[in-house]
Amino acid sequence: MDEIEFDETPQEPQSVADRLAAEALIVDVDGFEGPLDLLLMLSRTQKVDLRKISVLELARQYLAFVEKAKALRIELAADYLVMAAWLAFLKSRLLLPPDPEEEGPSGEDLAAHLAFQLERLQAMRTAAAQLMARNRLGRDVFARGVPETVERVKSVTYTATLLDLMQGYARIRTRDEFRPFVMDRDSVFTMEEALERMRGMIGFAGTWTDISLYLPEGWAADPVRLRSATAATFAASLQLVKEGKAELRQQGTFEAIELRRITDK
Amino acid sequence: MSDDVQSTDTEEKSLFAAPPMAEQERMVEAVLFASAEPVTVRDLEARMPHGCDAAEALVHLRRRYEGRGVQVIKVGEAWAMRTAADLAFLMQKETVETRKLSRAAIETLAIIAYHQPVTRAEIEEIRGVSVSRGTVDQLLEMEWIRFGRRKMTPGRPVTFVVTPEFLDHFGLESARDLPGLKELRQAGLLESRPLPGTPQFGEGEDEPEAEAGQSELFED
Amino acid sequence: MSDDVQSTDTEEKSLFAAPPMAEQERMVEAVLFASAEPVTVRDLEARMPHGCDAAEALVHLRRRYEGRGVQVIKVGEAWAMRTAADLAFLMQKETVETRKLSRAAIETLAIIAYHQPVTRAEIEEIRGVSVSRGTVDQLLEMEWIRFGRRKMTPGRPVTFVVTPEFLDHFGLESARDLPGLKELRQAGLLESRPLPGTPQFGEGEDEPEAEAGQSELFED
Repeated sequence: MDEIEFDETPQEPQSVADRLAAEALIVDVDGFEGPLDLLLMLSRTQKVDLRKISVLELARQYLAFVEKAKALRIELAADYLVMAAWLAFLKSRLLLPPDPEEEGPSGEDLAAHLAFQLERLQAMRTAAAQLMARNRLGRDVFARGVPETVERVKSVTYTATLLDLMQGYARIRTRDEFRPFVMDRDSVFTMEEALERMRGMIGFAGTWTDISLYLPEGWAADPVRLRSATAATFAASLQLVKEGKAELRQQGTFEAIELRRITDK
Repeated sequence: MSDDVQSTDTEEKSLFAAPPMAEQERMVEAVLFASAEPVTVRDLEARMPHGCDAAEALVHLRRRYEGRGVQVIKVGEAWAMRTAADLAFLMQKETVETRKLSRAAIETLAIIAYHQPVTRAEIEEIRGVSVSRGTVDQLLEMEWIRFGRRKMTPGRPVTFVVTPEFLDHFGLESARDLPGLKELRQAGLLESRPLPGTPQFGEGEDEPEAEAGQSELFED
Repeated sequence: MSDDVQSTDTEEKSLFAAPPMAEQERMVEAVLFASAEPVTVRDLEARMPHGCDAAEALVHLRRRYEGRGVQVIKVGEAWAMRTAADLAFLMQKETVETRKLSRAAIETLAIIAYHQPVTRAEIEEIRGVSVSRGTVDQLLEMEWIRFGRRKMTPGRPVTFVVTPEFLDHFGLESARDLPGLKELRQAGLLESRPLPGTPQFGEGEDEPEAEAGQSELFED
């Protein structure tokens, strides 16, 4: 890094302008985004290309800034002091002849890295400014004022095959053929029917009554119908007992089954 | 474009003279495009540099967009740009979903096909269950069935018949081409059922159960 | 327009053949015009009739709008219509007052754009200060940045990349078109250089990753 100057010149008292600038900086310390930002600002006072900056000079400026801040009893954030310590170290490295025994990077390497960091930060700032200066949507360039929304139309198509149709029909027709077995309901008295009938009648019978008296009228003539009606009435009686609406008793085997309503207390 | 023609010689005049018409047309185009609402000629001119003739620019612009996918139209006293009406279909994203017709619909359809013209009551009688309004509506909407003539029975109920679209979909020339019961049986479609006359124990109750099983066998 | 030429003889073919290019151009025009957001070629073709070549139609359309008040522009993988930038002065009415971004946010955005995919630690290293949560949140919320894939370094930190909305806002076809990108790259200012004497953890692993990241900017 031959750009780095090793001369000792600026040890002389600072010019008035320099001092004023330094004070302005210190007053403005809150305006900086950390030590790197401040260093970048200081480097501008060198008025040279960032690639030719004197890091040594920059280190001096920064350390002077920190001294000044201390003298003015301005609280500096910790990272400013860390940077100051690092720059003091860098300064000594740059000023002292390299120690062949010493490990680690040379002062020039460290200075070059700092210069790189500053240049990179400056480059990003320039890029950011260029970016923000572009023609921007909603400011310089405009999108359609009345965008039309794309309507989502979901249509469902139903389909069936001839086989579906034939199978469907076959299903129904086979059901038809079974009808004699399934649909012979004329002689069937269902439990629901019996229950309905008994619910209506039970209110009138307060005492023990043979359940055969609850059989529907006219069903006793046909033995098939009698059997169905009896079964249904018996099942309905059990249901009423289950519901707690009646009680059943049978005096002996093959005796009449009698039913009595339970009256609510 | 004509912009090139003007740019050189009107450069110095531009401070005082109105921009050339081609430029005015561009301006009107941009404003109409970006505007959320139709813009009046007066509004246009208020925005454009002094001395512009928005009305004339609009005439040019309107002509330029003739037959394009976008049109310059007049809305009341104002102007706007809109997509061409014939391209409205592009503003819809259509998703078509194909679903299998429900069993109720297939059965209803089959009954209509085999028994047409057939009334709703007759369909219900054959199916053994009532036919929901939705099922019939769906078939009507699909244009697979339509109303036939009324039956000359009390109440003069409407009948249903299948449509040419139905025949077309199922590749039939007429409803008479539908395979008969005999053919269905030969095709094995009726085979899995016990033959009539071999009563099974508890059959009455078992019926719906067996039915469900059967349909499962058939449906997939 | 050429519509007339085809209408007679292609009438019967039209069910199968794609519409003529002039018609396809109209369709693309209508769709892009109607949308405030960029539309991808894929989306265009999904909405156009089967067999259309939206990419070719776009070439024609873009040419047609050259020099007009409205432009056809490419944004990432998608296309949009936008008013010409030189007519911005007409648009004050349309300007939407956007939240002012802080300097930190602007710088962070630029760093993400130029260095993507980039981790928070890398942003902090470049800026020399920590990145506040609010800054990143704001950029995420504006949909200008999003999370990229994790870096293959210890801790597998998340990275940030810029979005198509970012490209759209700044009128960039791709991240490659960022101003001064080439120069910055040549000057080595987009490399991540560790401080000398501080061997970075997993540096060996970081190397190919850094390369992949960089190349990603140029790949698409």
